[in-house]
Amino acid sequence: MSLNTEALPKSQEVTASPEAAPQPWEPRIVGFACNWCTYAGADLAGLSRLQYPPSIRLIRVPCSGRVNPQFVIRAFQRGADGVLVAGCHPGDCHYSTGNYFTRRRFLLMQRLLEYMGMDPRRFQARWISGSEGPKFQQVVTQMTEDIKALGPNRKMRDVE
Amino acid sequence: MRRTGVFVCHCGSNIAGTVDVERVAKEAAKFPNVVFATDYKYMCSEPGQQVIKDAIKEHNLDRVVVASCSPRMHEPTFRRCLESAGMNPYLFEMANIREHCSWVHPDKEKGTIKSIDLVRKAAAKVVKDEPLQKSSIGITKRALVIGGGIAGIQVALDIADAGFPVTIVEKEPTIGGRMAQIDKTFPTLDCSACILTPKMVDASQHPNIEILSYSEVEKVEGYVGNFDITIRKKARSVDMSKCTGCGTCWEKCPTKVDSEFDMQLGKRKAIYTPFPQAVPNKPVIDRVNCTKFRTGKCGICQKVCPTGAVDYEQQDELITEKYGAIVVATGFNQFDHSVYGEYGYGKYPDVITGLHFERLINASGPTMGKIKRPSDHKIPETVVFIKCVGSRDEAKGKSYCSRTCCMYTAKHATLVHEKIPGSKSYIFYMDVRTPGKGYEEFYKRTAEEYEAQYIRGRVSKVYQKGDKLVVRGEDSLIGRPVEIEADMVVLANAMVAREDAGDLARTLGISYDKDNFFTEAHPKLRPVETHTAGVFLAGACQGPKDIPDSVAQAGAAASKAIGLLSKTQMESDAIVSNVDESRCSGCMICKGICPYKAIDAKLITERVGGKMAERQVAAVNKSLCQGCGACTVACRAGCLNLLGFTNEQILAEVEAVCL
Amino acid sequence: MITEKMRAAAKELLEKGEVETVIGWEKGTFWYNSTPAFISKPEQADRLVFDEFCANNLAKYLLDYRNADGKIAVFVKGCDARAVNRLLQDNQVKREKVYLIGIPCPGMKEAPKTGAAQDTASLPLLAKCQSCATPNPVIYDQLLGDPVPAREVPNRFAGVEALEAKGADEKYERWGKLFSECIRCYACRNVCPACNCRECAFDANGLNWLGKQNNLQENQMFNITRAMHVAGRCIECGECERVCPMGLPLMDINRKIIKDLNELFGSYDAGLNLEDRPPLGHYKLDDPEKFM
Amino acid sequence: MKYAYYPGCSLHSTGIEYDMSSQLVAGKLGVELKEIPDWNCCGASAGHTTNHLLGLALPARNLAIAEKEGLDVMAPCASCYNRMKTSEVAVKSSEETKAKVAEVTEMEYEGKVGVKSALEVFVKEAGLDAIKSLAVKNLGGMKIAAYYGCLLVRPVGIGFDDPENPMTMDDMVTALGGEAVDWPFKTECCGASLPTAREMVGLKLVYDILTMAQSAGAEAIVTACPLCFMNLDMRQNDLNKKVDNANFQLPVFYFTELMAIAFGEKPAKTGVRKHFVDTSSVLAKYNLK
Repeated sequence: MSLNTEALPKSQEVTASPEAAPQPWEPRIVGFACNWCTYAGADLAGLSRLQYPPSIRLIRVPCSGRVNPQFVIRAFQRGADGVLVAGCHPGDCHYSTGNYFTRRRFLLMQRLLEYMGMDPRRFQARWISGSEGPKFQQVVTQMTEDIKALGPNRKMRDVE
Repeated sequence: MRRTGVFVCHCGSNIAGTVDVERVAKEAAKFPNVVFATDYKYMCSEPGQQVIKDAIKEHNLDRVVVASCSPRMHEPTFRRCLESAGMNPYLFEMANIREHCSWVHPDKEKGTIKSIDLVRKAAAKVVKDEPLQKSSIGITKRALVIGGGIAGIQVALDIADAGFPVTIVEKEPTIGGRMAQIDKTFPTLDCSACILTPKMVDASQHPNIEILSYSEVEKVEGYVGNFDITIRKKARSVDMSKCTGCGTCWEKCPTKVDSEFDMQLGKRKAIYTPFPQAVPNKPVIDRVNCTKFRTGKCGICQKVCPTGAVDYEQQDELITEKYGAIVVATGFNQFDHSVYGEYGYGKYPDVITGLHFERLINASGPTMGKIKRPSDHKIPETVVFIKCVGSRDEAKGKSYCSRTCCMYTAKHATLVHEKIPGSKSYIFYMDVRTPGKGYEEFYKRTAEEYEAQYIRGRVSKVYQKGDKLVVRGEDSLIGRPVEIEADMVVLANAMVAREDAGDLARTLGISYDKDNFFTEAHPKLRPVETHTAGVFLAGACQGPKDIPDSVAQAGAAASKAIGLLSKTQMESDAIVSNVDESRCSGCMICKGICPYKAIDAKLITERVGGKMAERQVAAVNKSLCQGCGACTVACRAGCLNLLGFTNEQILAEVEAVCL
Repeated sequence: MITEKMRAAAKELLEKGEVETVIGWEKGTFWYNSTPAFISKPEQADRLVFDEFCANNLAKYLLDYRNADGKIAVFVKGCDARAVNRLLQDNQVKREKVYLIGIPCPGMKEAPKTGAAQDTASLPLLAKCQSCATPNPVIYDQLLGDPVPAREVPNRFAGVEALEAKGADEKYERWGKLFSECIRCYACRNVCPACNCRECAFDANGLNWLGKQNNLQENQMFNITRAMHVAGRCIECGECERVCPMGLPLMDINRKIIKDLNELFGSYDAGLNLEDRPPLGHYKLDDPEKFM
Repeated sequence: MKYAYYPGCSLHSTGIEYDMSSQLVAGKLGVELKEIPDWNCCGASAGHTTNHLLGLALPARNLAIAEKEGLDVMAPCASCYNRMKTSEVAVKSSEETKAKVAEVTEMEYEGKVGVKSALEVFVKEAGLDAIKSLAVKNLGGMKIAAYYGCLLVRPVGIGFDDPENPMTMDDMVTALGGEAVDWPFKTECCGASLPTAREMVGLKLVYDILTMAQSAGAEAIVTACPLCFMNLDMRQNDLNKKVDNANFQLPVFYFTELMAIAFGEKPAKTGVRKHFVDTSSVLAKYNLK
């Protein structure tokens, strides 16, 4: 069955907790993180208490090679302001070769999205290893700032 | 409609300090398919797990979400908890609201909103979870060792001692490998043959070891636990069952050929064993050089053989056997220094390599252990050693360090000093690297007690002047050119992969690096495994290694193989790729992408238009699949899916976090 | 000339029973269209023609004969031959089940604006033929006529380069306008030799990859995904663009991908041979490293 | 075949024999040589050691002039060749360098034309068959040591022959009926730049080369570099005076001189009479007068 989006409470509604002041707009970044490197890197950022903007929502996949370009388009369609695909550095892939395919697919995808008129800063791919907690922090912070400057994404988006 | 239960963990104050966990639980209860939501101080604790188990019973839950720490931490814990409550453990998802939220977002309001999102994501995914099962396969309790050098022999002995049958396939007529060619071993200077030959004999007499010498692996099919391996037994022209190894044939054989074992410095016969202690000690006929095979005349060996073992008609024989594990121990070759114009392109007979030198100092070698120049058999007084020939030279050779040359060069210089009174050794080096037990001390002794003169610098030219070889180089420590008139120059050639390593890697389905050395599964944590399950590595085929390291790695590879063979059944993970055969068009793009060779084509039969038709589809071998999911993206039709991370599950997560 | 050779070849193959069906072209309703013809009897061979209007890529029809007992003969121009290679590399047809009759292609003409009889020589070449670099079949069992000389081909990426130079919003607006015109008839997919899945991901039940609404966003999803699915596999026959009833410049997307693949991973022309594998099916250790 | 001809300073002065004989050989082989108009110093010896960019720009200007005419350059002098090749490779491999060089020279050099040494043009490109067919005289087994010097086939990777054991001149000698001796000092340093500043160091290098050539049995040395030539030819007398027991009388030739003579030119026209060490006796021995 497909997700009934109508029935779900929207996060904007949830935010309206009685005592809280209305929150300013925060970018929404969907991150695809491979289990072995980037997800572990994000865990390390947590263990090291490295603060970064609460803009990113990580989706755990076994390998960055598991990320289908269509997932990225779907994220933009459904309202993401930015999408990050991140995995192990070349040569470090837990499955030895997965990220080499990621590299090819998303180098191509990045160029195609730009050709379609998407700002390239909204779609990023990064190598973040399990020991690179600070890098994870820095990538999310930077991307959030970039997207804040760009404003909410209206392109390819079907929910207002 | 699913019945999902959501359990939000406080983790003491780790989460609850910066996330309003009660509100998260309250909001989660409103999500579709969620029938129960609660929060608890420590979900992973015994009582915490009990909360889950009770709720499963009480609310008849069929899906569970725990919002707590990283799944890399406690996913196995909670899966076990579900299992003990009678649920399939895969009907479970975690929301990581600690590492990815409470610890990094100090703003409680924002952290709470993000936590709610992460729980929504997990709840959206969990309704699409399907019960998954682990699968298991049987194992053939038998190992194949490719290569019969010291590494291969050690692997075979270890596995055989553990009680499993082992076959050694060796392409040369005897086992022993490079170590058999070596004279003495560093840093103890004990005789190589004295420690190797007993092991060779042990191997040949071990009831669990079968030695197939003069044989090569032709084809490998199957997968871990169940390899079908075709071995080519090359025609020896000698019937092994009749031959007693008496030696009459090679005594009488009139044809002399340069001996490969002696690095072309000595002679062997056309029917020969490479060296006297060969195992098996039964000869082969070198058909390329044998007069009988070349001209049809001769046949002396057949006439003199007392048992009638010589068989000119013998053909190669192909046998196919089943094995559960494979250990590759094919060793190394010496770098071919003929690319070095500065050392004379390999045209000066008295510029020799380390292995040549080993044969020259070996008491059973071509000179009976006397160091003599190949050109005129004079005993050299001045010997120059040049290290890093092909190693650490990206322009002409290999980028890596060969690891053994510093030590064997020190050994050679020591032996020159011992064997030739009044002699002098000079050693040109870039660095001296001695990381091994007793190695630095040995090097020091060579330089100090054995008076080898170490010159830090590269050699720019070696040329013949009269009957001397002039070695010109730079002493970079004093910054001046040096010229030495030497009688002999010994090059410490790099250790390189066997020239056919790439072919063997393709046969086995394992990977190899830019230098053709086989690649281990992980450089630190899985150094003897390959990416192909059930195939292990030992010795210098994986990278330059000395004898102690090769033997250590052999032991490690053997223990991995023993670990595999001692199981009756092998369990494989449930997170594997799955093919929807009804939709698969059999294009097989997925096959090339799988790093584990887990995908293969198979034919299925189906009824089309009233008749039966065959059709090719992709089939995933669940015991080989490691669940990376790279294939699923390559599949345009979306008929390959990764169980546990299906397209539908990930899309549901995307939708849930984008709301 | 070629027409006569075609008929003779088809007749011989059918008479000898070497093939059970021949796929070629025949005259359609008007003088300016030639449509695919499927003949299975020698006497039908005289229906076959080869003229300036045989634009249809016939290779894809081979998929309809996957389960045929005998061999199928098909006439192939340069682009059809590359399409056959596409199908062979994708394991969709077996080489021994097809008989390929190559025809060097002088380039196909556009249909006239009005139906009035006119000199075909004055008609312009089809867009897909103007940039064609392989007019001669690259795979065949038998070749009719002499190979035609390679045409002077203008920079086929000129259009792509012009678009790349535009600003982000301008690009988005342009594509947005075009994609909102898309009626999602899937003609581009159906005609495409690289779209040879048994069941398209967009048709499958339960995959939920594409909404059924015909709106800009779903049309974007469809068009981008279609382009990514043929990435590195597109043989540039231009059929998608030719058959699009809304006249969308689909080759501008396909060529963009080809251009990028060439720049990123080395020059590759799909369908020229069976050995070189599509660039997204493998990798090199030293691929460009833009990610950090 | 047509080349822009870059004589450089040597071929118009100390290396005039090389110029004379090159013109003769070019004529015989049908190679048209058009001297680069308004050519400037190649920057060898001093230019490139003072400033890297200057070292690239000086030869680039000459290449730019040749490029305007669409001609590749032939530079017989090994030093000129080496500098021009370095500039050519630098410009071809970096847009940045190209732009900098263009700024300095105020001329566009795109890297469309390149430089070749005379050895490359007359032997490699013309081919040994053409050389054999043009030869009317035979070197008659004269034992010759081919000496290439340090610059001609270096740096590694961009030269036209093996940097450690070049064979182009040896092949030429063999084709003309001479015997190219196998010797190890083909690419040794001749010390051309040293005798003025540190005489004994420079002389030792020349001494070593001459001794090695003699011990390999050579009756003459053949070279393709005006500096090597001058050094080997002119210093013999000096050595004989300053070194005990030295008595060198080893004729040195430009390879073009031997080619021209074999092609039937009068030795005097090729320039061999201008050498310091007498060449007539060895030529007479092999009937090449």
